[in-house]
Amino acid sequence: MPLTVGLNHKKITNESGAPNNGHVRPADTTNLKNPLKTKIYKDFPTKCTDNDDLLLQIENLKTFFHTEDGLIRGCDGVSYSVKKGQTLAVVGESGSGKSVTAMSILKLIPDPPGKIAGGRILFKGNDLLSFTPDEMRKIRGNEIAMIFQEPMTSLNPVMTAGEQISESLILHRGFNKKEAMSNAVELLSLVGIPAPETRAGEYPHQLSGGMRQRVMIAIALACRPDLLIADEPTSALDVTIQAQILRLIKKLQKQFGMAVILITHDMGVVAETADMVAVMYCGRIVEYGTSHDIFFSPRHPYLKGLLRSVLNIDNEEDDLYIIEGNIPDPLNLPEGCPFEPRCPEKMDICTKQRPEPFFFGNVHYACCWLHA
Amino acid sequence: MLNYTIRRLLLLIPLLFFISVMIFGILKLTPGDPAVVLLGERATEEALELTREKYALNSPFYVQYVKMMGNFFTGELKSIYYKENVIMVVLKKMIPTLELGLTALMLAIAVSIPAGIISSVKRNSIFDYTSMTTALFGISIPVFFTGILLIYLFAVKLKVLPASGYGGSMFTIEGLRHLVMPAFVLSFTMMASTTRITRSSMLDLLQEDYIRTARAKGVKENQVILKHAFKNALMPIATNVGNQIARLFAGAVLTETVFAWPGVGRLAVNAIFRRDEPLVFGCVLILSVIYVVVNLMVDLFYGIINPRIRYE
Amino acid sequence: MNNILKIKTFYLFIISALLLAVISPKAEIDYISYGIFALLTLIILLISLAIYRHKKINATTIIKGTGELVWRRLAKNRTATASMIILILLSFLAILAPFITPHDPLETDWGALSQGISSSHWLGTDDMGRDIFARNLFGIRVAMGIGVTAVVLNTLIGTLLGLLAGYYGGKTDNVIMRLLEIWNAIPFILLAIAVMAALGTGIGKLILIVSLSNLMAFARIIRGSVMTVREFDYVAAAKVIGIKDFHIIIRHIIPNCISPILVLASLSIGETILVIAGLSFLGLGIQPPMPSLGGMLSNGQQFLHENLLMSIVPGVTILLIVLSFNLFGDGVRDALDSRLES
Amino acid sequence: MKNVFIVAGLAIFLSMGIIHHIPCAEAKEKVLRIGMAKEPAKLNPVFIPGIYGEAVAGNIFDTLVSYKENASMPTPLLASKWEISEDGKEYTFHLREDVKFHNNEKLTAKDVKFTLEAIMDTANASPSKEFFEPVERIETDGDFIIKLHLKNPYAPLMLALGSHTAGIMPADHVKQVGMDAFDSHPVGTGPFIFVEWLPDERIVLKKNPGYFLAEPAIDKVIFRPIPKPEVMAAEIESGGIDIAQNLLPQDISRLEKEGNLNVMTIAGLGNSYLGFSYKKAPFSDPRFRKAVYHAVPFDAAIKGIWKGVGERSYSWIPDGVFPFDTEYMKSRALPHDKEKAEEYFNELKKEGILQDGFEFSIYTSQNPHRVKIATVVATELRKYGLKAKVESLEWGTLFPILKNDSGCYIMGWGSVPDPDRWTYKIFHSGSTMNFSKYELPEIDEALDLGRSLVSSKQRGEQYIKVMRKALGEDYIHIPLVFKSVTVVTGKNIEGFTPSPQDYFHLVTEKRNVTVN
Repeated sequence: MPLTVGLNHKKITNESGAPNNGHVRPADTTNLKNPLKTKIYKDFPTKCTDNDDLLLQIENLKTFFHTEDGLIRGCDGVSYSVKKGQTLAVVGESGSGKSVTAMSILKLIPDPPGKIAGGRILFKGNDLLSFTPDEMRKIRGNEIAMIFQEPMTSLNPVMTAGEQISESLILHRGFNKKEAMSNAVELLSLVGIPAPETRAGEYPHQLSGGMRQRVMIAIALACRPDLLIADEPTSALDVTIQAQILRLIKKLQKQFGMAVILITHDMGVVAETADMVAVMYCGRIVEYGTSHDIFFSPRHPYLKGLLRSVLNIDNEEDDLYIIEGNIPDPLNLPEGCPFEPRCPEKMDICTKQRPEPFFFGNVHYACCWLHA
Repeated sequence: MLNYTIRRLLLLIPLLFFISVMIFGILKLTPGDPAVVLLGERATEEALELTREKYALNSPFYVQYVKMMGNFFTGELKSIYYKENVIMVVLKKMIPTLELGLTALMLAIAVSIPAGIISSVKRNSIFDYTSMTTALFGISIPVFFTGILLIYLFAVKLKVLPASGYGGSMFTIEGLRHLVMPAFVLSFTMMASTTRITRSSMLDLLQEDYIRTARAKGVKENQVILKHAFKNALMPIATNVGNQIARLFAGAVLTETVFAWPGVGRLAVNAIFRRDEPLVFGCVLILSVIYVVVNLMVDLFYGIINPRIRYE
Repeated sequence: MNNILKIKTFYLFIISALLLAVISPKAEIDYISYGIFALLTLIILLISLAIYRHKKINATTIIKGTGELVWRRLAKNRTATASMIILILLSFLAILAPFITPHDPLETDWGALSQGISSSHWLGTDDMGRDIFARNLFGIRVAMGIGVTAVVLNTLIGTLLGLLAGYYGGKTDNVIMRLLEIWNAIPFILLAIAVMAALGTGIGKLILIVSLSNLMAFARIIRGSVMTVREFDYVAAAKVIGIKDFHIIIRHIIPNCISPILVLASLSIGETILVIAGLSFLGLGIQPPMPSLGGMLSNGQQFLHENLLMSIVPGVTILLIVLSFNLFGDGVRDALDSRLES
Repeated sequence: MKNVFIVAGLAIFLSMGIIHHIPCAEAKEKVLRIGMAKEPAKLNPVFIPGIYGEAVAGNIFDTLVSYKENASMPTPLLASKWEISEDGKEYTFHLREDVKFHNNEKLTAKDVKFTLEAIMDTANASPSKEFFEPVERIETDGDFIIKLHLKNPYAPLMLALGSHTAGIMPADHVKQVGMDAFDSHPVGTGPFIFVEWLPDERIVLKKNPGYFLAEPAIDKVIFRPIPKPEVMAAEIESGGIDIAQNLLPQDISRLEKEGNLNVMTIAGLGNSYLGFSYKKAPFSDPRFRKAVYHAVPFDAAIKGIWKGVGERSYSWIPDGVFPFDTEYMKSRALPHDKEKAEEYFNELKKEGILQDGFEFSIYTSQNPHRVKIATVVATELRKYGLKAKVESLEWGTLFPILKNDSGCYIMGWGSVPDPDRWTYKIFHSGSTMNFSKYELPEIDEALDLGRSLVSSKQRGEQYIKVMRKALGEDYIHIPLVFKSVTVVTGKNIEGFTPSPQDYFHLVTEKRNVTVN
């Protein structure tokens, strides 16, 4: 776990969260009734209310991989939504399915072996899953953009930075080469790259890691997308550059009123940027809520474990807390709660049945029998 | 880029010196007497002596070498058999060689690169399996066996194509009819290995991250494959084509023998058998120069397509 | 005792032992081949015992040695195993040739010229009444024997040059690579012909010249991997504690370059056999009366009308040998090159 | 980026097309295309070393006398008549006066004198110099009479003057242009005029309308060298050529059966033989040579290899050519007898002349038939513990090996129907072509007599003596086969018949080959 940057000095706004009508809960409720605390919505509202500021809504998304050794459930019934200009952080260890979900949104899952088996992805009210490849292409890079983790390999080594940026402009905005190039130079200066004219003519191998990530961002923002999916944008960079990139994303988000889905395994990054947070484990969301809920009233043992294992300067404990064991084999997930084998507070029910979400307030929920 | 080329061309001179010394050494080892070739069965002893004098065949080793190199560059090195300046003889044979070689090269590239790309994109499809098995056969079957089979099929049985020989420039129907089979046979091996290389390098590249970035940008699929993946695949393909050209020379000799094609390869082979030392010397030297120059062109082609390699 | 039967090579041993017994009465036909085959059977036995002992010792540990991992991946690849079986079959045929065919490959029978397939001559006879099947078997023996020896020599020389160039770098590297460049610049087949014409033909010279054919390919790849390995810390560490270069190369450098060497060697066997066949097609290499596949093919070209078998049989045999070596080579490359999964 | 690569490729293509001349369109003219087994090395008669040069030169040059129609009787050509003195030392020729060279110079006696002296001049190193050895002096008497004075009578002189290597050259033109340049652009008086020579591709001749015998019926003749016999067969079948020579026996029998081409065969003068060294052990021991004779089934093997194209030969002198002695020589041939061979070999091994596992090579040229017979000999001898290897070499390598006593070799000669031509140089100890180093005084003496005597009956006795001693007793050679000459022509060729020396006679006093 990278050392976080001063967890507590960022003021967490105690947003009570916007009215969450129309908020959608996972559908496959189990039969066991939940007597005590929270209401369970049995089924989905048939017609999703077209709340104007609700940009993206994922409902019970299932993406499976048919490999030789068997079926891997990369993303097993995930639901979350993002409003305009809002930042949703998706957190979890590697292999928890956070990237798979993101890639499914843009339907970039390699067809053999992966397949989107179920659920819906509503973007501005229409379901992307029903889109034809051509329609999808109009969305990609134009309305939803994505940046990746490895700046070293994410840029085409034989094309100059300027060319790679102007490519999507030419594609979506119909610019001619010259217009696109001048626009690209503008974008490069927008993302804070010094001497953009020369940089535009240079090849990726001539740029530093941080600069390449900025070029990636310039490419993504070329067509002013409404949603930016950032798949661990800073993990491969060293800490100082990391902060600059996050601040850049924040600034551009404000400037263009863009929603951001930030995928990371670094709680420090989440603390700094996220409005809403979804914690994923083995292809499912185990806890979802505002960043304030997550950091100040974590409910799920896994989240608690994550928070405790984050190094904290003013935390006196000398030895580092680690979550025992490792992620179960995706080929044969345990019957009950996937976290059960590593859960310090596990009960016997956890081994038999999969927990379903229990709500604390109307936004914050956690899937754990502790709160049944 | 320019001074790199000049430096590489300058390197050619020591290279040529070494090659010529090596060839000359081998030739001198050869038993047999070129003078005899000239005079034939009824040559008398002093007649042979006279001819040896004329071609300085029995003066010391290095004198002959210097004389030969001198004559070669001033163009007076005459082939004993063809009684003509060596460079001219080779140039006359150059046209059929180029026609055969370039057609085979173009045919191979035109077929193998698309085949490689399609079979890498449609992996494990029927197209992929058929092209890969044919490619495997292509690199396993001896050039001359395919030649003999084709001659039997098209010339002997169906009598559609001429069995062998050179029918004049390829821009005449007769010339083309003669060129079809040898060009196909020669290009078949090269086609096979280039397809395999294209497919495997494309497979590697399609896993790369920037392909995913391109798709995320909404680039059309065939653009992703051609513009992004294939442009990067050009380098391993160029390497393969580079050393295929070396095999083109060797393969050409065999193909030329099967189809009695009057190319430079066969000229060199006959020259060696005929003990025509000046011609052997000229042929091998010119072929080596061509080979080195072609390799230089492939390296320069690298420079163009691969920005990472900046020739200082 | 029972799990020894699980090892495949043990079955191979049983088969070859059986063959050995079956042909022992006819042993006096050709003592040398019989002797070689007996030796081969012994080697197979030793290998299977070694595997058996190896399996017994680390039956418990789950961690598999890289060798075993590679072997397992190779065994999983169906085409590679098929090619291995064909190769084993061909080499058995080659070694036991004198015992399989009733005919001597050189024996001319003027009564039976260019006959088709018959009970006495399984693949017919050629233009001098010699049994094509017998000549083909001896042709395989020559082709594979020379092919493999030439490749082994080629690998050794190429690797040595690559090691020296890669490890010492600087001047030696420059000198070796420049010389190789010159050697590579001369079109190989002309060089082979010139040398053959100069020194005269014969198997020894054929092996010599073919084993010097693509040194450049070997040297360049080995040099590359040696250079990368040389940069690793543990090599620097070894140097620091004063281990002599020679040991470093043997213990550290070579084991890490084994896979590129193996891949290139197995891939180049096919090509070498084609080159040998090409040379004998041009009339160099193996001289009559010794049978050679290339020679049979070039002779067959004169009898396309009369007796197609004379061309088809040697051609298909060369194709089969080279195809199996190439398949085997691909299998080895895929097994060793873990990144490129099937 | 990719299109730059394609454009460059196309540019090379097109440029090649332009610089390569587009061949002149063949108007509806009569063209005869002849396939030749080997390309002539030289066309200048003084330099011609082999039969292929002679075959082409025969149509460009004329000789004093002609053997074209009758291989053993000279008929008038450039010389309308000639007289030979009683002592056989003086020959006078009367030239025709209406003959012009292709460059319109008139043919006169000085051209004949110049040509013959050029052949005899050591500076030109002419291969046929030895056939004019006995000529002492040549004098011309006016423009159209030429006299040859000989040191001693020499019967085969007429043959030498009739051979195409004595084609008459235009003296002034040659002096002006030089011998070598003349070789690449010959000018003669013959029925066809030289046009061009593309090495390894073709030699083109066009008709000489003013030819004194008759205007040739064909407009153009193209000689195409096709070294591989199976390719020659495919070319004649597919109509690529009109006349084909030296085909493989199996192709000849097939074409004969198919019947859509004319297949003509006549007895040949070319003899192949297996020679042994007379000096080098163990070949020098007659028992070794007899053992080899017994060991190999020559009759069956020759029939199997040459099939219908040649019959077994028992002496150097072909059947039907004087002196007729074939019956006796046939009786001296040794039958295939394994025991006898074993017996001889064991004797030699006992006496230590021959070691067991003795390794040696049988040297031969690259003629496929000779390689096969050598393989048969090598295979058979392996049964007696001798390790023989066949070395088939290009002529340039083979000749020096044969010259310094190769031990065991296969060679062959074909030439004019006079016994002297290929007995003197094979058996005479002085001759460079005596590869067996056969040296017997009485043989040399008989051969010299054969040359100097005039009456063919007396000459015949000498040659019979030589043959019986060398082949019948010493078995220095094992004669193998007289290869018959087979020529295949298209049905549209009229008036062409093959010549025993593989020449192509197109226009003579009796014939004028046409293509319809």
